[in-house]
Amino acid sequence: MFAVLALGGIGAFFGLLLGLAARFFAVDTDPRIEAVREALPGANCGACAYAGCNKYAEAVVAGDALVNGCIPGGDMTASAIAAIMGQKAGTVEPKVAYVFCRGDHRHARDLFIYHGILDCDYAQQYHGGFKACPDGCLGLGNCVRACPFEALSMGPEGLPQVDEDRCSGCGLCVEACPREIIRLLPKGDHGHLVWCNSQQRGKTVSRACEVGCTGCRACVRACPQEAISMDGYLAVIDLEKCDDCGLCVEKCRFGSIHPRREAAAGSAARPEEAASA
Amino acid sequence: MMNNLYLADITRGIFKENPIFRLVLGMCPTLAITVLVKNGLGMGLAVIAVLTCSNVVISSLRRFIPEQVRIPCYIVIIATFVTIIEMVLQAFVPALYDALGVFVPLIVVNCIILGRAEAFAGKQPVLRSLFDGIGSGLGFTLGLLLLSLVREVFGSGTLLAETNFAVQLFGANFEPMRIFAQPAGAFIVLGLLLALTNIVFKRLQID
Amino acid sequence: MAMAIFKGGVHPEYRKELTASLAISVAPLPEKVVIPLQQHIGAPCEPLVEVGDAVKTGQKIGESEGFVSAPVHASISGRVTAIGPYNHPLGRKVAAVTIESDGQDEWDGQIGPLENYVECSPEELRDAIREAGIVGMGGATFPAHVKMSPPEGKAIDTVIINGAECEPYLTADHRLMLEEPEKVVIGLEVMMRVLGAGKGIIGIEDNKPDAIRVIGQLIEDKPALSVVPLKTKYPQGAEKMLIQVITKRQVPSGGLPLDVGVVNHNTGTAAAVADAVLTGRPLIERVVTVTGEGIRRPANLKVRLGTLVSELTELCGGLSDDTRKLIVGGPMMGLAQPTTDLPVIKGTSGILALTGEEVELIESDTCIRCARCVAACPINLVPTFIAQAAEHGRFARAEKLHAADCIECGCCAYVCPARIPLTQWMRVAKAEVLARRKG
Amino acid sequence: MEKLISILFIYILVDNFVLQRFFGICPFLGVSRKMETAMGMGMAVVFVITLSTLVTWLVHYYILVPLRLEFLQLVTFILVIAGLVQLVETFLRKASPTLYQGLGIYLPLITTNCAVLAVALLAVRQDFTLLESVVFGIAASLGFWMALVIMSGIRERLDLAKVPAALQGTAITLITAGILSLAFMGFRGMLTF
Amino acid sequence: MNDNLVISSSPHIRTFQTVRGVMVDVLIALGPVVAVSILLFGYRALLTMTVAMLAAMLAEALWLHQWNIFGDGSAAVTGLLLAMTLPPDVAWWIPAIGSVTAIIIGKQVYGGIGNNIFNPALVGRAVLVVSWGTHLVGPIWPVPKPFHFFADISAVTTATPLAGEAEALGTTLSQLFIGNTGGCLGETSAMALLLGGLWLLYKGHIDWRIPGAFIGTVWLMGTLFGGAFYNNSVTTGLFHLLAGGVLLGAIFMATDMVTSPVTPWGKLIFGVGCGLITMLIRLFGSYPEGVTFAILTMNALTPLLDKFTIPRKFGEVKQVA
Repeated sequence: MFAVLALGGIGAFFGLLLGLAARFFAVDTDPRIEAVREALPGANCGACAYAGCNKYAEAVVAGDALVNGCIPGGDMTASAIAAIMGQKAGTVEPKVAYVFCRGDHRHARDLFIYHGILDCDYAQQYHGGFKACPDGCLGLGNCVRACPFEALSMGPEGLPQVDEDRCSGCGLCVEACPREIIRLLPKGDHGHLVWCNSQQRGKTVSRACEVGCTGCRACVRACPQEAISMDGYLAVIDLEKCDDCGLCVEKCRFGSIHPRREAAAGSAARPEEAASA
Repeated sequence: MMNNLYLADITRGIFKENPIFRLVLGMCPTLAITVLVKNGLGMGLAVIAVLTCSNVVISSLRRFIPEQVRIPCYIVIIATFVTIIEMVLQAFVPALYDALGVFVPLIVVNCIILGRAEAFAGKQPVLRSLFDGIGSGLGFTLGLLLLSLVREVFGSGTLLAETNFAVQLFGANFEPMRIFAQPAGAFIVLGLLLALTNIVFKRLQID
Repeated sequence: MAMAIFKGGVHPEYRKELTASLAISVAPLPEKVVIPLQQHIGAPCEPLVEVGDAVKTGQKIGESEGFVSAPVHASISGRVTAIGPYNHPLGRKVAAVTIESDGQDEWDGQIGPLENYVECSPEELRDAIREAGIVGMGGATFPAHVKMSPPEGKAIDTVIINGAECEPYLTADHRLMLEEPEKVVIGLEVMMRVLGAGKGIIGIEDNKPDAIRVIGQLIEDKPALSVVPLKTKYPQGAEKMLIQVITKRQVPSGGLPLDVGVVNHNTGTAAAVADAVLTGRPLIERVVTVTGEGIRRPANLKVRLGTLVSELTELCGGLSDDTRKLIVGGPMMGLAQPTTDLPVIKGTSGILALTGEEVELIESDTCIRCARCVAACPINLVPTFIAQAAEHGRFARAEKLHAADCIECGCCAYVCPARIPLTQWMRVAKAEVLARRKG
Repeated sequence: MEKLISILFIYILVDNFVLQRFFGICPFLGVSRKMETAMGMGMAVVFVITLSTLVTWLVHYYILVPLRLEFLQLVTFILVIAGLVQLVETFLRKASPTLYQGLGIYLPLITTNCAVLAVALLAVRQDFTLLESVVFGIAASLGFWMALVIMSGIRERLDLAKVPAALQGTAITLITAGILSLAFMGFRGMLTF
Repeated sequence: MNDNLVISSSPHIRTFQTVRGVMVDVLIALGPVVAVSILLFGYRALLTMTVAMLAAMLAEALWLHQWNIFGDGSAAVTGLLLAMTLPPDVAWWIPAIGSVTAIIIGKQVYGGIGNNIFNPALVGRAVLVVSWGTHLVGPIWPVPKPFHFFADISAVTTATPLAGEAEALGTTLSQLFIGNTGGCLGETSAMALLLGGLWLLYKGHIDWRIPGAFIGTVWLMGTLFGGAFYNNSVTTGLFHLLAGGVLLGAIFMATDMVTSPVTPWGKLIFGVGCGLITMLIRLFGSYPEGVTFAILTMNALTPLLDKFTIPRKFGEVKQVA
């Protein structure tokens, strides 16, 4: 009895103190911080690498921390926080990254041997990059390093390959590529595409690369759907008009055009060790 | 259907959200008392008891505890059960109580218990909280057993020492690798086990 | 004899014996020259001629309004056949004027010596130097007249001529000092006059005793001038090192030699200044060392600016088949080139062809923290940490480690046993840090 | 006096709270990623442990013992510590925002830091006097701080190292802590009290 | 046109130094020590060193899945250094376990060469000391039998000189210098160690700062606090230098590039710290020898030292606040 009273006394004392303190020392905060804080376990364990649940909540609201940073809270907490932050996977059309260059070691010519930091940006500073094609893939993997989902890997012939299942369409690889070779397209396997990024004249292209688009317009003339147009010296296929007839593939002397399906199949058949590397 | 839910509550604590290997919580007792399997088992059981009881009580009181003071309330509830366990241990297995030392009262601040209270028991019905408590406790115990097994076998060359089932494993001339019984060994073994479970979980595709 | 040295640095194999004893030979007049409109740090020039125009040797063909700039001149007489982008040693295409020779080498009639230059005012001399298009000929190509225009309140007391030529292989400055020492001395005296400096010092590395002797004899009766022999160590010729060694003054971080009252010029620049005042001739030729194991007959050549490198290598017997690297400049700081189809410019001190043995394509290992780069760095940086920070994109950390102070001398990468391209990382970090400061 | 110095020395080097006694492992693993955080956390822990040891000692000997309520030790201590921490935090947040940024934000982490409770309990269990308890608290928390800062330095370097994927994060931190603990074993037997 | 030309950033010439070359040089530097230890302790010394090196190289080759077990030579160095810290009559399985631990726990879990925080050989030794201390740290050593290759060295033993004043008086300084005394393989002959150290200094693989500061601190501490073993405090300082593993530690262990600071001041502080902790443990601790623990402790402090001793850059202007 006495014990209960004493305990109650101490409890009441601190409760009062805390209540008063909370009132006198109240600080205005973003209501979302409070909400996120509520969703957290409150163990203040520090496993998120922030100084306590409050700090983590602030970081989440400020956009510095990921919503699934709370290890003790697990999935439930993560989804609760995601709901507060409104980060539900929205109604946005899912997209996938494609590499618009087929000029690998076998097909594209190098101007010289580059020896130095293996980084596309920095390699490009030396005489504009070692590839004869100034728009072709350098294959030093900036995109691979930029991908947070391990969806990109460097293929055996020096071109990056996209694992479409893992690709979230975030576009980080698009930003990472100094030559703007990677583009996002709506998910799907419909249509044909010109797998080249070269804006050069035909002569320059054919000197630099066996599979580059020279802008010869053979495909434009061949397409019954009039889906192919020219963007400078580069043929561009309108996916909405393309009906996969494949006439352009036959007409292209350089083999720059392939159905999109092939890219998907290629990524599915990717050897497993590439993923773990 | 319902059974599956409860089953999930239990297995989640053991595998997917194993307190030691996945959540990395409650490290202090994990490292400190796992010299012998006996101690690990004792600590594990104590934690199961406290965790289950506190989860049940907190869950059943969850509508009555005011939001603002819930943490202090949880702590009081947990501390009460820990005190009870402490007294029970002291009364019935004094040797174990001595071996565990100050880490028995320190169960109070074991992040798992407060963590489960906040993350689960404070929001879920009583029965699910019960199973969640058992599951997390079992997961914790499992981790302790694994760690103490390694440390005892290599560090002392025995199995289940100081119990009725004690076995001397490698004969009398065996010189145990005593580092396993030292604090340094605890850190290293746990680190390696953690890496091992990381590999296993990755192979099994459990995220 | 002061044998002053600085901290750090390296001792590469000098390999100067290939050309050190070869007298400068004058290259035959080229059939064609390509004169880039930017051969200096600063604003590029605008062309003053059009395709089809006839030009005479020494005629100004490009000029810029900017102060930090230098005009360019036709180096042969003939006809302008093209104006457009052309390969440039810097690794990108730069607008250039192509002139086909008429074989006459007819000089522009307006060119004449500065009358009685000893009595000219500093301003007149400076204008003459600017008009002659003189830039730093050691490779940095900073316009000379800019260096000679100290801002108000900064008194210059010392002019230093950099005869260190610390880069391996190169002997152009060495030969120049031996064969035309009086030009170097006159150039130095002119610069001292422009700047009102009381002291002129010529620093020469002690692996060129003949140059030290020749110049020393020449200035014996000139108390304001002196020769300082320098310990042979790379990068002895780096501006900051040289000034510290000779005057014991440290150029402040981020500052210029002007801040410590010193101006520092290359030997070639001094000779060009002398030419400009003595004959009025603009900078249209320079001494280039063509050397390396890949060159069959190494030589020191006096060539017209704009001569194509391919022509020079042909003159020297051509590139051997196992040439793996072609460098414009010295091996420590020069720029590797993918082709010989590029012109000699004002800052081209050497053409170097390295063969397979010297150009190993070894992949880099992990840093073993041997700290050789720390010991080698002449400006006290920790290159391995900066490279690491840059590799992980942590440029704020790189800035804290003073990445922006790097002088890109190449010592760190030279000594690295793990073959990490440290200097390249330093450059990346420096560029990024400087860009961030601006942005 | 000698005993005080012994306590100080022993609990910093010989019986380091983190490396040899396993108290406060969770924040040690969680907050040692960056040096700045480690410094802040360390300071906060020194502050709180010193204060709480003082208060719990007083509570124990002046409230619990006279009232023969020793069995409530645990409940009381944890309440006192939790309350104290929260009080300091709210106070700091309003009173000194700068100090709060440097120190206060780490306070919530400390409630569940078992080192705090362990110091309070051990001080009473080892029959320390008030002064000894406070020194004990300071020594234990300084030891914690030291371990935390050393570890944060190592982890900043490990961030740039090529640690195998499975070992990254907690695993390598634990192994490092193990070797650190091994190194500190050299101090064993230096002093006793 | 020649498209085989190589383009890279300057500099275009480099030293012929390689990581492997550095490791081979360290092995060469250990040559005199190896020779002396075989001379003194016969086949047992050879056995211990062979087992340690083989185990280390095998462990590394297996972990890295490579066929060339010599690799970059760092594993061989680790193994040999570990063997140097073991007594000559140690059971064969001890160096084997020690080497494997050194390579796996000390090095590979951190990502291999260049990434490890602690000196691998010392991690191996520390684990061994803690696990089987009685085999390793005395209290008695076998007396060497010079020029008897097949001698059974464990027959006659003597106490380690570091155990106390009485034991220390049994050994003269010149004995310690030449190495005709009991001790671990690599600890006995100061002469051979110094020879190796000179070779490393000459090749530029070590910096004078770490060994200098280490040795200086030990000597100073020994002189000031070591008591007067030979009726003279200066010789006591020398005794502390020559006995035990100080020289081995200062020349070969503390100077391990990967685990010591890269900055000049960091190196000095590192050396002083090693010396201080060594002497603290020797004079006050329960282990007779503290070099291992001292260097490991300072290894842990290396990142901090590196961080706070970044050298003053050239031409740094004093900040006017």
